[in-house]
Amino acid sequence: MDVFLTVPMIPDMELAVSKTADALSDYTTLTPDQIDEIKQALIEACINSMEHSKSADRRIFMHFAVFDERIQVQVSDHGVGFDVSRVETPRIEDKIGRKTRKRGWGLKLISHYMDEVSIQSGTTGTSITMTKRFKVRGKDSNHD
Amino acid sequence: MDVFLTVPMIPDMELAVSKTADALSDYTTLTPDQIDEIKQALIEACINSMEHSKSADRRIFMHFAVFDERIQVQVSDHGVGFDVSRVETPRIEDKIGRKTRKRGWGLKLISHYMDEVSIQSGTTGTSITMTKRFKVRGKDSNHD
Amino acid sequence: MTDFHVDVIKSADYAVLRSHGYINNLGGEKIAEECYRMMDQSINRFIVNLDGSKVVNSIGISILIEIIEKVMEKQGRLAFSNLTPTIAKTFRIMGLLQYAELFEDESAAARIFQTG
Amino acid sequence: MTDFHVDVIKSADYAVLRSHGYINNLGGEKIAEECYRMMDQSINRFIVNLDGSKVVNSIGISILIEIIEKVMEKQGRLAFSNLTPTIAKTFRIMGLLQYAELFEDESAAARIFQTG
Ligand SMILES: Nc1ncnc2c1ncn2[C@@H]1O[C@H](COP(=O)(O)OP(=O)(O)O)[C@@H](O)[C@H]1O
Ligand SMILES: Nc1ncnc2c1ncn2[C@@H]1O[C@H](COP(=O)(O)OP(=O)(O)O)[C@@H](O)[C@H]1O
Repeated sequence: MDVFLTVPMIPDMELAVSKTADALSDYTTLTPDQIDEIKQALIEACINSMEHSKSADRRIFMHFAVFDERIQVQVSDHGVGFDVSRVETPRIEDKIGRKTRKRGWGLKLISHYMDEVSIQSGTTGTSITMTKRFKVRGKDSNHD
Repeated sequence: MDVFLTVPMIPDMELAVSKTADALSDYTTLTPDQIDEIKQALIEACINSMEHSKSADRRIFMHFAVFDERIQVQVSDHGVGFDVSRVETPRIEDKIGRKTRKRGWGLKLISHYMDEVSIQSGTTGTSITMTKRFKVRGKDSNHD
Repeated sequence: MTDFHVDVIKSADYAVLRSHGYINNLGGEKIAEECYRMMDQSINRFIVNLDGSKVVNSIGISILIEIIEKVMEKQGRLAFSNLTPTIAKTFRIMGLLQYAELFEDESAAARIFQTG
Repeated sequence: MTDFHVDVIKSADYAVLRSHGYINNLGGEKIAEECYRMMDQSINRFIVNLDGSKVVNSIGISILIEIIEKVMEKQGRLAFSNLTPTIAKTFRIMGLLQYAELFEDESAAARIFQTG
Protein backbone atom coordinates (compact mmCIF):
# COMPACT_ATOMS: atom_id res chain seq x y z
CA MET A 1 0.00 0.00 0.00
CA ASP A 2 1.40 3.35 -1.05
CA VAL A 3 0.32 6.76 0.11
CA PHE A 4 1.84 9.94 -1.28
CA LEU A 5 1.57 13.26 0.48
CA THR A 6 2.93 16.62 -0.62
CA VAL A 7 2.72 19.58 1.73
CA PRO A 8 3.96 23.16 1.83
CA MET A 9 6.69 24.26 4.22
CA ILE A 10 4.58 26.32 6.57
CA PRO A 11 4.53 26.48 10.37
CA ASP A 12 3.26 23.39 12.16
CA MET A 13 2.78 21.47 8.90
CA GLU A 14 4.93 18.71 10.45
CA LEU A 15 2.16 18.20 13.02
CA ALA A 16 -0.52 17.90 10.33
CA VAL A 17 1.69 15.39 8.51
CA SER A 18 2.13 13.32 11.64
CA LYS A 19 -1.64 12.89 11.76
CA THR A 20 -1.55 11.13 8.40
CA ALA A 21 0.93 8.66 9.89
CA ASP A 22 -1.61 8.13 12.65
CA ALA A 23 -4.35 7.39 10.14
CA LEU A 24 -2.22 4.87 8.25
CA SER A 25 -1.33 3.00 11.39
CA ASP A 26 -4.79 1.39 11.22
CA TYR A 27 -3.33 -0.76 8.43
CA THR A 28 -0.52 -2.07 10.61
CA THR A 29 -0.03 -3.85 13.94
CA LEU A 30 2.09 -0.98 15.27
CA THR A 31 1.69 -0.32 18.99
CA PRO A 32 0.70 3.18 20.13
CA ASP A 33 4.29 3.82 21.28
CA GLN A 34 5.70 2.71 17.93
CA ILE A 35 3.26 5.01 16.16
CA ASP A 36 4.39 7.86 18.41
CA GLU A 37 8.00 7.19 17.46
CA ILE A 38 7.19 7.23 13.73
CA LYS A 39 5.35 10.51 14.22
CA GLN A 40 8.34 11.99 16.03
CA ALA A 41 10.71 10.79 13.29
CA LEU A 42 8.45 12.31 10.66
CA ILE A 43 8.35 15.60 12.57
CA GLU A 44 12.15 15.73 12.75
CA ALA A 45 12.54 14.92 9.04
CA CYS A 46 10.00 17.59 8.10
CA ILE A 47 11.53 20.32 10.23
CA ASN A 48 14.94 19.51 8.75
CA SER A 49 13.55 20.09 5.26
CA MET A 50 11.86 23.27 6.43
CA GLU A 51 14.90 24.65 8.23
CA HIS A 52 17.82 23.54 6.13
CA SER A 53 16.79 22.62 2.58
CA LYS A 54 16.44 26.16 1.18
CA SER A 55 14.21 24.53 -1.42
CA ALA A 56 12.72 26.90 -3.97
CA ASP A 57 9.38 25.12 -4.26
CA ARG A 58 8.98 25.08 -0.46
CA ARG A 59 7.43 21.61 -0.57
CA ILE A 60 7.95 18.38 1.28
CA PHE A 61 7.22 15.14 -0.55
CA MET A 62 6.34 12.06 1.43
CA HIS A 63 5.84 8.47 0.47
CA PHE A 64 4.40 6.02 2.98
CA ALA A 65 4.64 2.35 2.01
CA VAL A 66 2.97 -0.20 4.24
CA PHE A 67 4.10 -3.80 3.92
CA ASP A 68 3.11 -6.91 5.88
CA GLU A 69 5.76 -6.42 8.51
CA ARG A 70 7.07 -2.88 8.10
CA ILE A 71 6.22 0.68 7.23
CA GLN A 72 8.61 2.73 5.16
CA VAL A 73 8.43 6.49 5.21
CA GLN A 74 10.35 8.61 2.77
CA VAL A 75 10.61 12.36 3.28
CA SER A 76 12.11 14.37 0.41
CA ASP A 77 12.77 17.95 -0.52
CA HIS A 78 14.12 19.67 -3.63
CA GLY A 79 16.63 21.64 -1.60
CA VAL A 80 20.36 22.25 -1.61
CA GLY A 81 21.29 19.02 0.13
CA PHE A 82 24.08 18.43 2.65
CA ASP A 83 27.07 16.22 3.20
CA VAL A 84 25.78 13.46 5.46
CA SER A 85 29.31 12.30 6.34
CA ARG A 86 30.09 15.67 7.90
CA VAL A 87 27.21 15.67 10.37
CA GLU A 88 28.64 15.27 13.85
CA THR A 89 27.00 13.01 16.38
CA PRO A 90 25.74 15.27 19.15
CA ARG A 91 26.77 14.59 22.75
CA ILE A 92 25.07 16.15 25.72
CA GLU A 93 28.44 16.73 27.47
CA ASP A 94 29.46 19.01 24.60
CA LYS A 95 26.21 20.95 24.80
CA ILE A 96 25.60 21.57 28.49
CA GLY A 97 27.70 24.06 30.36
CA ARG A 98 29.44 25.28 27.22
CA LYS A 99 28.78 28.16 24.90
CA THR A 100 27.84 25.81 22.06
CA ARG A 101 24.83 25.38 19.80
CA LYS A 102 22.37 23.22 21.72
CA ARG A 103 20.81 21.96 18.50
CA GLY A 104 21.79 19.09 16.21
CA TRP A 105 19.68 16.22 17.60
CA GLY A 106 17.23 15.56 14.76
CA LEU A 107 19.09 12.89 12.81
CA LYS A 108 20.28 11.12 15.95
CA LEU A 109 16.74 10.93 17.27
CA ILE A 110 15.40 9.64 13.95
CA SER A 111 17.96 6.84 13.98
CA HIS A 112 16.76 5.78 17.43
CA TYR A 113 13.04 6.09 16.69
CA MET A 114 13.24 3.97 13.54
CA ASP A 115 14.72 0.53 12.77
CA GLU A 116 16.50 1.55 9.57
CA VAL A 117 17.38 4.95 8.19
CA SER A 118 19.16 5.94 5.01
CA ILE A 119 19.77 9.39 3.59
CA GLN A 120 20.35 10.40 -0.03
CA SER A 121 21.41 13.99 -0.38
CA GLY A 122 22.81 16.02 -3.25
CA THR A 123 22.46 19.30 -5.05
CA THR A 124 18.94 18.44 -6.22
CA GLY A 125 17.65 17.70 -2.77
CA THR A 126 17.51 15.38 0.18
CA SER A 127 15.59 12.20 0.73
CA ILE A 128 15.49 10.33 4.01
CA THR A 129 14.06 6.83 4.04
CA MET A 130 13.01 5.46 7.41
CA THR A 131 11.69 1.99 8.18
CA LYS A 132 9.94 0.63 11.21
CA ARG A 133 9.09 -3.05 11.57
CA PHE A 134 6.01 -4.48 13.24
CA LYS A 135 4.53 -7.88 14.01
CA VAL A 136 2.97 -9.71 11.08
CA ARG A 137 -0.79 -9.82 11.62
CA GLY A 138 -2.04 -13.11 13.08
CA LYS A 139 1.49 -14.45 13.57
CA ASP A 140 1.89 -13.62 17.21
CA SER A 141 2.52 -17.21 18.27
CA ASN A 142 5.53 -19.21 17.09
CA HIS A 143 3.60 -22.30 15.96
CA ASP A 144 2.41 -20.62 12.73
CA MET B 1 -1.50 26.48 0.53
CA ASP B 2 -1.69 23.25 -1.44
CA VAL B 3 -1.63 19.73 -0.11
CA PHE B 4 -1.63 16.72 -2.42
CA LEU B 5 -2.57 13.26 -1.23
CA THR B 6 -2.67 10.04 -3.23
CA VAL B 7 -4.07 6.90 -1.63
CA PRO B 8 -4.92 3.37 -2.71
CA MET B 9 -8.52 2.19 -3.00
CA ILE B 10 -8.57 -0.12 -0.01
CA PRO B 11 -11.19 -0.57 2.72
CA ASP B 12 -11.63 2.33 5.10
CA MET B 13 -9.07 4.48 3.28
CA GLU B 14 -11.76 7.18 3.11
CA LEU B 15 -11.58 7.40 6.90
CA ALA B 16 -7.81 7.82 6.87
CA VAL B 17 -8.20 10.52 4.23
CA SER B 18 -10.76 12.37 6.31
CA LYS B 19 -8.16 12.67 9.08
CA THR B 20 -5.96 14.68 6.74
CA ALA B 21 -8.84 17.10 6.28
CA ASP B 22 -8.97 17.34 10.05
CA ALA B 23 -5.28 18.19 10.23
CA LEU B 24 -5.55 20.92 7.61
CA SER B 25 -8.44 22.57 9.35
CA ASP B 26 -5.90 24.09 11.77
CA TYR B 27 -5.06 26.49 8.94
CA THR B 28 -8.65 27.71 8.63
CA THR B 29 -11.36 29.24 10.80
CA LEU B 30 -13.72 26.34 10.03
CA THR B 31 -16.00 25.39 12.91
CA PRO B 32 -15.98 21.77 14.14
CA ASP B 33 -19.33 21.17 12.42
CA GLN B 34 -18.04 22.57 9.14
CA ILE B 35 -14.99 20.34 9.38
CA ASP B 36 -17.28 17.37 9.99
CA GLU B 37 -19.20 18.21 6.84
CA ILE B 38 -16.04 18.44 4.75
CA LYS B 39 -14.95 15.08 6.14
CA GLN B 40 -18.31 13.56 5.22
CA ALA B 41 -18.14 15.06 1.70
CA LEU B 42 -14.64 13.66 1.29
CA ILE B 43 -15.79 10.24 2.46
CA GLU B 44 -18.63 10.21 -0.09
CA ALA B 45 -16.36 11.32 -2.93
CA CYS B 46 -13.80 8.65 -2.04
CA ILE B 47 -16.30 5.81 -1.81
CA ASN B 48 -17.73 6.85 -5.18
CA SER B 49 -14.28 6.48 -6.73
CA MET B 50 -13.79 3.17 -4.96
CA GLU B 51 -17.17 1.77 -5.91
CA HIS B 52 -17.84 3.13 -9.35
CA SER B 53 -14.65 4.28 -11.09
CA LYS B 54 -13.34 0.83 -12.13
CA SER B 55 -9.98 2.60 -12.29
CA ALA B 56 -7.07 0.39 -13.27
CA ASP B 57 -4.52 2.07 -11.00
CA ARG B 58 -6.85 1.79 -7.99
CA ARG B 59 -5.77 5.20 -6.74
CA ILE B 60 -7.54 8.31 -5.52
CA PHE B 61 -5.85 11.66 -6.05
CA MET B 62 -6.69 14.55 -3.80
CA HIS B 63 -5.77 18.18 -3.85
CA PHE B 64 -6.56 20.40 -0.87
CA ALA B 65 -6.17 24.11 -1.43
CA VAL B 66 -6.61 26.45 1.52
CA PHE B 67 -7.32 30.09 0.78
CA ASP B 68 -8.07 33.01 3.11
CA GLU B 69 -11.78 32.38 3.09
CA ARG B 70 -12.35 28.94 1.60
CA ILE B 71 -11.00 25.43 1.32
CA GLN B 72 -11.21 23.64 -1.99
CA VAL B 73 -11.00 19.87 -2.12
CA GLN B 74 -10.60 18.01 -5.38
CA VAL B 75 -11.02 14.24 -5.49
CA SER B 76 -10.04 12.51 -8.72
CA ASP B 77 -9.74 9.02 -10.12
CA HIS B 78 -8.49 7.59 -13.42
CA GLY B 79 -11.67 5.57 -13.88
CA VAL B 80 -14.31 5.08 -16.56
CA GLY B 81 -16.28 8.20 -15.70
CA PHE B 82 -20.05 8.68 -15.80
CA ASP B 83 -22.65 10.94 -17.31
CA VAL B 84 -23.37 13.47 -14.59
CA SER B 85 -26.54 14.69 -16.34
CA ARG B 86 -28.09 11.24 -16.03
CA VAL B 87 -27.75 10.95 -12.27
CA GLU B 88 -31.22 11.15 -10.77
CA THR B 89 -31.89 13.14 -7.63
CA PRO B 90 -32.83 10.63 -4.94
CA ARG B 91 -36.10 11.07 -3.04
CA ILE B 92 -36.90 9.23 0.13
CA GLU B 93 -40.53 8.64 -1.01
CA ASP B 94 -39.20 6.64 -3.96
CA LYS B 95 -36.97 4.58 -1.71
CA ILE B 96 -39.04 3.66 1.30
CA GLY B 97 -41.83 1.10 0.97
CA ARG B 98 -40.84 0.20 -2.57
CA LYS B 99 -38.67 -2.53 -4.00
CA THR B 100 -36.07 -0.02 -5.16
CA ARG B 101 -32.35 0.47 -4.64
CA LYS B 102 -31.98 2.40 -1.41
CA ARG B 103 -28.66 3.85 -2.54
CA GLY B 104 -27.86 6.92 -4.61
CA TRP B 105 -27.38 9.60 -1.92
CA GLY B 106 -23.68 10.40 -2.20
CA LEU B 107 -23.73 13.28 -4.65
CA LYS B 108 -26.83 14.84 -3.10
CA LEU B 109 -25.21 14.80 0.33
CA ILE B 110 -21.99 16.30 -1.01
CA SER B 111 -23.94 19.18 -2.57
CA HIS B 112 -25.49 19.93 0.82
CA TYR B 113 -22.31 19.55 2.86
CA MET B 114 -20.33 21.91 0.64
CA ASP B 115 -20.96 25.43 -0.67
CA GLU B 116 -19.98 24.73 -4.26
CA VAL B 117 -19.52 21.48 -6.13
CA SER B 118 -18.55 20.79 -9.71
CA ILE B 119 -17.89 17.48 -11.42
CA GLN B 120 -15.75 16.77 -14.47
CA SER B 121 -16.15 13.26 -15.76
CA GLY B 122 -15.10 11.51 -18.94
CA THR B 123 -13.50 8.35 -20.23
CA THR B 124 -10.20 9.17 -18.54
CA GLY B 125 -11.70 9.62 -15.15
CA THR B 126 -13.72 11.70 -12.74
CA SER B 127 -12.82 14.77 -10.77
CA ILE B 128 -15.09 16.36 -8.21
CA THR B 129 -14.20 19.82 -6.91
CA MET B 130 -15.84 20.89 -3.67
CA THR B 131 -15.54 24.24 -1.93
CA LYS B 132 -16.44 25.31 1.57
CA ARG B 133 -16.23 28.91 2.70
CA PHE B 134 -15.23 30.11 6.14
CA LYS B 135 -14.81 33.38 7.98
CA VAL B 136 -11.70 35.38 7.12
CA ARG B 137 -9.38 35.34 10.15
CA GLY B 138 -9.59 38.46 12.27
CA LYS B 139 -12.51 39.87 10.27
CA ASP B 140 -15.30 38.76 12.57
CA SER B 141 -16.62 42.28 13.17
CA ASN B 142 -18.07 44.43 10.41
CA HIS B 143 -16.08 47.58 11.15
CA ASP B 144 -12.91 46.27 9.52
CA MET C 1 -10.25 -2.71 10.10
CA THR C 2 -12.41 -0.47 12.24
CA ASP C 3 -13.85 -2.05 15.35
CA PHE C 4 -17.55 -1.54 14.94
CA HIS C 5 -19.92 -2.99 17.48
CA VAL C 6 -23.49 -2.64 18.68
CA ASP C 7 -24.70 -3.04 22.24
CA VAL C 8 -28.31 -4.18 22.50
CA ILE C 9 -30.38 -3.48 25.60
CA LYS C 10 -33.75 -5.19 25.49
CA SER C 11 -36.64 -3.70 27.47
CA ALA C 12 -40.12 -5.17 27.85
CA ASP C 13 -41.33 -4.13 24.41
CA TYR C 14 -38.57 -2.13 22.80
CA ALA C 15 -34.86 -2.39 22.30
CA VAL C 16 -32.05 0.13 22.52
CA LEU C 17 -29.16 -0.29 20.10
CA ARG C 18 -26.00 1.59 20.86
CA SER C 19 -23.62 1.67 17.93
CA HIS C 20 -19.91 2.25 18.25
CA GLY C 21 -17.78 3.14 15.25
CA TYR C 22 -18.01 4.08 11.60
CA ILE C 23 -21.42 3.29 10.06
CA ASN C 24 -20.36 2.08 6.61
CA ASN C 25 -21.85 -0.99 4.86
CA LEU C 26 -20.46 -3.31 7.55
CA GLY C 27 -21.58 -1.08 10.40
CA GLY C 28 -25.03 -0.65 8.87
CA GLU C 29 -25.34 -4.39 8.41
CA LYS C 30 -24.45 -5.09 12.01
CA ILE C 31 -27.15 -2.70 13.19
CA ALA C 32 -29.64 -4.33 10.78
CA GLU C 33 -28.69 -7.79 12.00
CA GLU C 34 -29.43 -6.85 15.61
CA CYS C 35 -32.74 -5.20 14.67
CA TYR C 36 -33.89 -8.20 12.69
CA ARG C 37 -32.88 -10.52 15.51
CA MET C 38 -35.07 -8.43 17.84
CA MET C 39 -37.92 -8.41 15.31
CA ASP C 40 -37.80 -12.21 15.28
CA GLN C 41 -38.52 -11.90 19.01
CA SER C 42 -41.49 -9.63 18.19
CA ILE C 43 -39.77 -6.43 19.25
CA ASN C 44 -40.73 -3.75 16.75
CA ARG C 45 -39.80 -0.55 18.53
CA PHE C 46 -36.21 0.64 18.51
CA ILE C 47 -34.05 3.40 19.84
CA VAL C 48 -30.82 3.62 17.87
CA ASN C 49 -28.32 5.60 19.92
CA LEU C 50 -25.51 6.88 17.69
CA ASP C 51 -23.46 8.48 20.46
CA GLY C 52 -20.54 6.17 19.67
CA SER C 53 -20.75 6.82 15.93
CA LYS C 54 -19.38 10.15 14.79
CA VAL C 55 -18.89 9.20 11.14
CA VAL C 56 -21.30 7.56 8.70
CA ASN C 57 -21.42 7.07 4.96
CA SER C 58 -24.35 6.97 2.55
CA ILE C 59 -24.02 3.22 2.08
CA GLY C 60 -24.44 2.68 5.81
CA ILE C 61 -27.43 5.02 5.91
CA SER C 62 -29.04 3.16 3.00
CA ILE C 63 -29.06 0.13 5.23
CA LEU C 64 -30.70 2.18 7.98
CA ILE C 65 -33.41 3.02 5.40
CA GLU C 66 -34.00 -0.70 4.92
CA ILE C 67 -34.37 -1.11 8.67
CA ILE C 68 -36.88 1.75 8.84
CA GLU C 69 -38.82 0.12 6.02
CA LYS C 70 -38.98 -3.22 7.81
CA VAL C 71 -40.01 -1.56 11.06
CA MET C 72 -42.80 0.32 9.23
CA GLU C 73 -44.05 -2.92 7.69
CA LYS C 74 -44.52 -4.25 11.22
CA GLN C 75 -46.23 -1.03 12.36
CA GLY C 76 -43.25 -0.51 14.64
CA ARG C 77 -41.38 2.61 15.59
CA LEU C 78 -37.78 3.72 15.22
CA ALA C 79 -36.10 6.61 16.96
CA PHE C 80 -32.54 7.87 16.66
CA SER C 81 -30.76 9.62 19.49
CA ASN C 82 -27.42 11.30 20.20
CA LEU C 83 -26.62 12.33 16.63
CA THR C 84 -23.78 14.70 15.85
CA PRO C 85 -25.04 17.90 14.18
CA THR C 86 -23.64 16.68 10.86
CA ILE C 87 -25.33 13.28 11.05
CA ALA C 88 -28.60 14.98 12.05
CA LYS C 89 -28.19 17.26 9.03
CA THR C 90 -27.52 14.22 6.84
CA PHE C 91 -30.72 12.52 8.01
CA ARG C 92 -32.64 15.74 7.41
CA ILE C 93 -31.22 16.18 3.88
CA MET C 94 -32.26 12.63 3.06
CA GLY C 95 -35.74 13.09 4.50
CA LEU C 96 -35.32 10.23 6.95
CA LEU C 97 -37.05 12.17 9.69
CA GLN C 98 -40.40 11.74 7.99
CA TYR C 99 -40.14 8.07 8.92
CA ALA C 100 -37.98 7.99 12.01
CA GLU C 101 -38.00 10.17 15.11
CA LEU C 102 -35.06 12.11 16.43
CA PHE C 103 -34.22 12.67 20.11
CA GLU C 104 -31.50 14.60 21.83
CA ASP C 105 -30.55 11.64 23.97
CA GLU C 106 -31.54 8.10 24.76
CA SER C 107 -33.55 8.93 27.86
CA ALA C 108 -35.70 11.47 25.97
CA ALA C 109 -36.50 8.76 23.42
CA ALA C 110 -37.15 6.19 26.15
CA ARG C 111 -39.64 8.49 27.90
CA ILE C 112 -41.77 8.60 24.74
CA PHE C 113 -41.48 4.88 24.23
CA GLN C 114 -42.45 4.04 27.79
CA THR C 115 -45.57 6.22 27.76
CA GLY C 116 -46.51 5.77 24.06
CA MET D 1 -1.42 28.06 15.13
CA THR D 2 -1.23 25.59 18.01
CA ASP D 3 -2.41 26.88 21.35
CA PHE D 4 0.53 26.31 23.61
CA HIS D 5 0.42 27.50 27.18
CA VAL D 6 2.13 26.96 30.52
CA ASP D 7 0.51 27.03 33.92
CA VAL D 8 2.86 28.04 36.72
CA ILE D 9 2.23 27.02 40.33
CA LYS D 10 4.67 28.63 42.73
CA SER D 11 5.43 26.91 46.05
CA ALA D 12 7.62 28.21 48.86
CA ASP D 13 10.92 27.42 47.17
CA TYR D 14 10.11 25.65 43.93
CA ALA D 15 7.77 26.07 41.00
CA VAL D 16 5.70 23.62 39.02
CA LEU D 17 5.30 24.32 35.31
CA ARG D 18 2.55 22.47 33.51
CA SER D 19 2.89 22.70 29.74
CA HIS D 20 0.04 22.20 27.33
CA GLY D 21 0.63 21.60 23.65
CA TYR D 22 3.36 20.94 21.13
CA ILE D 23 6.85 21.75 22.46
CA ASN D 24 8.47 23.27 19.37
CA ASN D 25 10.63 26.42 19.38
CA LEU D 26 7.69 28.56 20.51
CA GLY D 27 6.58 26.08 23.17
CA GLY D 28 10.14 25.68 24.43
CA GLU D 29 10.56 29.42 24.61
CA LYS D 30 7.37 29.86 26.63
CA ILE D 31 8.58 27.32 29.15
CA ALA D 32 11.97 29.05 29.29
CA GLU D 33 10.34 32.45 29.78
CA GLU D 34 8.38 31.20 32.79
CA CYS D 35 11.45 29.52 34.29
CA TYR D 36 13.58 32.64 33.92
CA ARG D 37 10.80 34.76 35.42
CA MET D 38 10.83 32.44 38.44
CA MET D 39 14.63 32.53 38.61
CA ASP D 40 14.43 36.31 38.82
CA GLN D 41 12.38 35.69 41.97
CA SER D 42 15.16 33.40 43.26
CA ILE D 43 13.31 30.18 42.58
CA ASN D 44 15.82 27.67 41.26
CA ARG D 45 14.00 24.37 41.62
CA PHE D 46 11.50 23.30 39.00
CA ILE D 47 9.10 20.50 38.23
CA VAL D 48 8.17 20.54 34.55
CA ASN D 49 5.01 18.48 34.13
CA LEU D 50 4.60 17.46 30.49
CA ASP D 51 1.25 15.71 30.89
CA GLY D 52 -0.37 18.16 28.47
CA SER D 53 2.42 17.82 25.90
CA LYS D 54 2.32 14.62 23.87
CA VAL D 55 4.49 15.85 21.00
CA VAL D 56 7.86 17.60 21.06
CA ASN D 57 10.54 18.38 18.54
CA SER D 58 14.29 18.58 18.87
CA ILE D 59 14.27 22.38 18.59
CA GLY D 60 11.94 22.59 21.58
CA ILE D 61 14.10 20.18 23.57
CA SER D 62 17.22 22.21 22.76
CA ILE D 63 15.58 25.06 24.60
CA LEU D 64 14.91 22.74 27.53
CA ILE D 65 18.68 22.04 27.51
CA GLU D 66 19.32 25.77 27.88
CA ILE D 67 16.96 25.87 30.84
CA ILE D 68 18.73 22.93 32.49
CA GLU D 69 22.04 24.72 31.97
CA LYS D 70 20.80 27.91 33.62
CA VAL D 71 19.34 25.94 36.52
CA MET D 72 22.66 24.14 37.00
CA GLU D 73 24.52 27.46 37.03
CA LYS D 74 22.36 28.48 39.99
CA GLN D 75 22.90 25.12 41.71
CA GLY D 76 19.19 24.53 41.23
CA ARG D 77 17.31 21.38 40.39
CA LEU D 78 15.02 20.45 37.51
CA ALA D 79 12.70 17.47 37.35
CA PHE D 80 10.39 16.35 34.57
CA SER D 81 7.20 14.44 35.21
CA ASN D 82 4.37 12.82 33.26
CA LEU D 83 6.32 12.09 30.08
CA THR D 84 4.89 9.87 27.36
CA PRO D 85 7.05 6.77 26.80
CA THR D 86 8.32 8.29 23.54
CA ILE D 87 9.28 11.60 25.12
CA ALA D 88 10.99 9.74 27.99
CA LYS D 89 12.89 7.70 25.37
CA THR D 90 13.83 10.93 23.58
CA PHE D 91 15.27 12.44 26.77
CA ARG D 92 17.15 9.20 27.43
CA ILE D 93 18.62 9.10 23.90
CA MET D 94 19.83 12.66 24.32
CA GLY D 95 21.34 12.00 27.73
CA LEU D 96 19.22 14.66 29.40
CA LEU D 97 18.61 12.45 32.41
CA GLN D 98 22.19 12.92 33.56
CA TYR D 99 21.24 16.51 34.32
CA ALA D 100 17.53 16.45 35.04
CA GLU D 101 15.45 14.04 37.07
CA LEU D 102 12.49 12.08 35.82
CA PHE D 103 9.36 11.25 37.83
CA GLU D 104 6.26 9.27 37.02
CA ASP D 105 4.00 12.07 38.12
CA GLU D 106 4.08 15.50 39.65
CA SER D 107 3.37 14.38 43.20
CA ALA D 108 6.30 11.94 43.13
CA ALA D 109 8.55 14.82 42.08
CA ALA D 110 7.04 17.13 44.69
CA ARG D 111 7.68 14.62 47.50
CA ILE D 112 11.41 14.67 46.72
CA PHE D 113 11.45 18.46 46.44
CA GLN D 114 9.65 18.98 49.73
CA THR D 115 11.97 16.71 51.68
CA GLY D 116 15.19 17.46 49.72
N1 LIG E 1 16.73 18.21 4.48
C1 LIG E 1 17.93 18.78 4.73
N2 LIG E 1 18.47 19.66 3.84
C2 LIG E 1 19.67 20.24 4.06
N3 LIG E 1 20.42 19.99 5.16
C3 LIG E 1 19.96 19.13 6.08
C4 LIG E 1 18.69 18.49 5.92
N4 LIG E 1 18.50 17.68 6.99
C5 LIG E 1 19.58 17.83 7.78
N5 LIG E 1 20.47 18.70 7.25
C6 LIG E 1 21.79 19.09 7.81
O1 LIG E 1 22.13 18.17 8.84
C7 LIG E 1 22.36 18.87 10.07
C8 LIG E 1 21.94 18.01 11.26
O2 LIG E 1 20.51 17.90 11.31
P1 LIG E 1 19.82 17.52 12.67
O3 LIG E 1 20.51 16.34 13.26
O4 LIG E 1 18.39 17.29 12.37
O5 LIG E 1 20.02 18.73 13.64
P2 LIG E 1 19.60 20.28 13.51
O6 LIG E 1 18.51 20.34 12.50
O7 LIG E 1 19.15 20.64 14.88
O8 LIG E 1 20.84 20.99 13.09
C9 LIG E 1 21.61 20.16 9.93
O9 LIG E 1 22.16 21.19 10.74
C10 LIG E 1 21.77 20.46 8.45
O10 LIG E 1 23.02 21.06 8.19
N1 LIG F 1 -16.08 8.54 -9.36
C1 LIG F 1 -17.11 7.99 -10.07
N2 LIG F 1 -16.85 7.20 -11.15
C2 LIG F 1 -17.85 6.66 -11.86
N3 LIG F 1 -19.15 6.85 -11.58
C3 LIG F 1 -19.49 7.62 -10.52
C4 LIG F 1 -18.50 8.23 -9.73
N4 LIG F 1 -19.12 8.95 -8.76
C5 LIG F 1 -20.45 8.78 -8.97
N5 LIG F 1 -20.68 7.98 -10.02
C6 LIG F 1 -22.02 7.59 -10.56
O1 LIG F 1 -22.99 8.43 -10.00
C7 LIG F 1 -24.00 7.66 -9.35
C8 LIG F 1 -24.54 8.39 -8.16
O2 LIG F 1 -23.58 8.46 -7.13
P1 LIG F 1 -24.02 8.72 -5.63
O3 LIG F 1 -24.99 9.85 -5.62
O4 LIG F 1 -22.81 8.90 -4.82
O5 LIG F 1 -24.81 7.42 -5.18
P2 LIG F 1 -24.38 5.90 -5.10
O6 LIG F 1 -22.88 5.85 -5.06
O7 LIG F 1 -25.00 5.40 -3.83
O8 LIG F 1 -24.96 5.25 -6.32
C9 LIG F 1 -23.33 6.34 -9.03
O9 LIG F 1 -24.25 5.29 -8.92
C10 LIG F 1 -22.39 6.17 -10.22
O10 LIG F 1 -23.09 5.63 -11.31
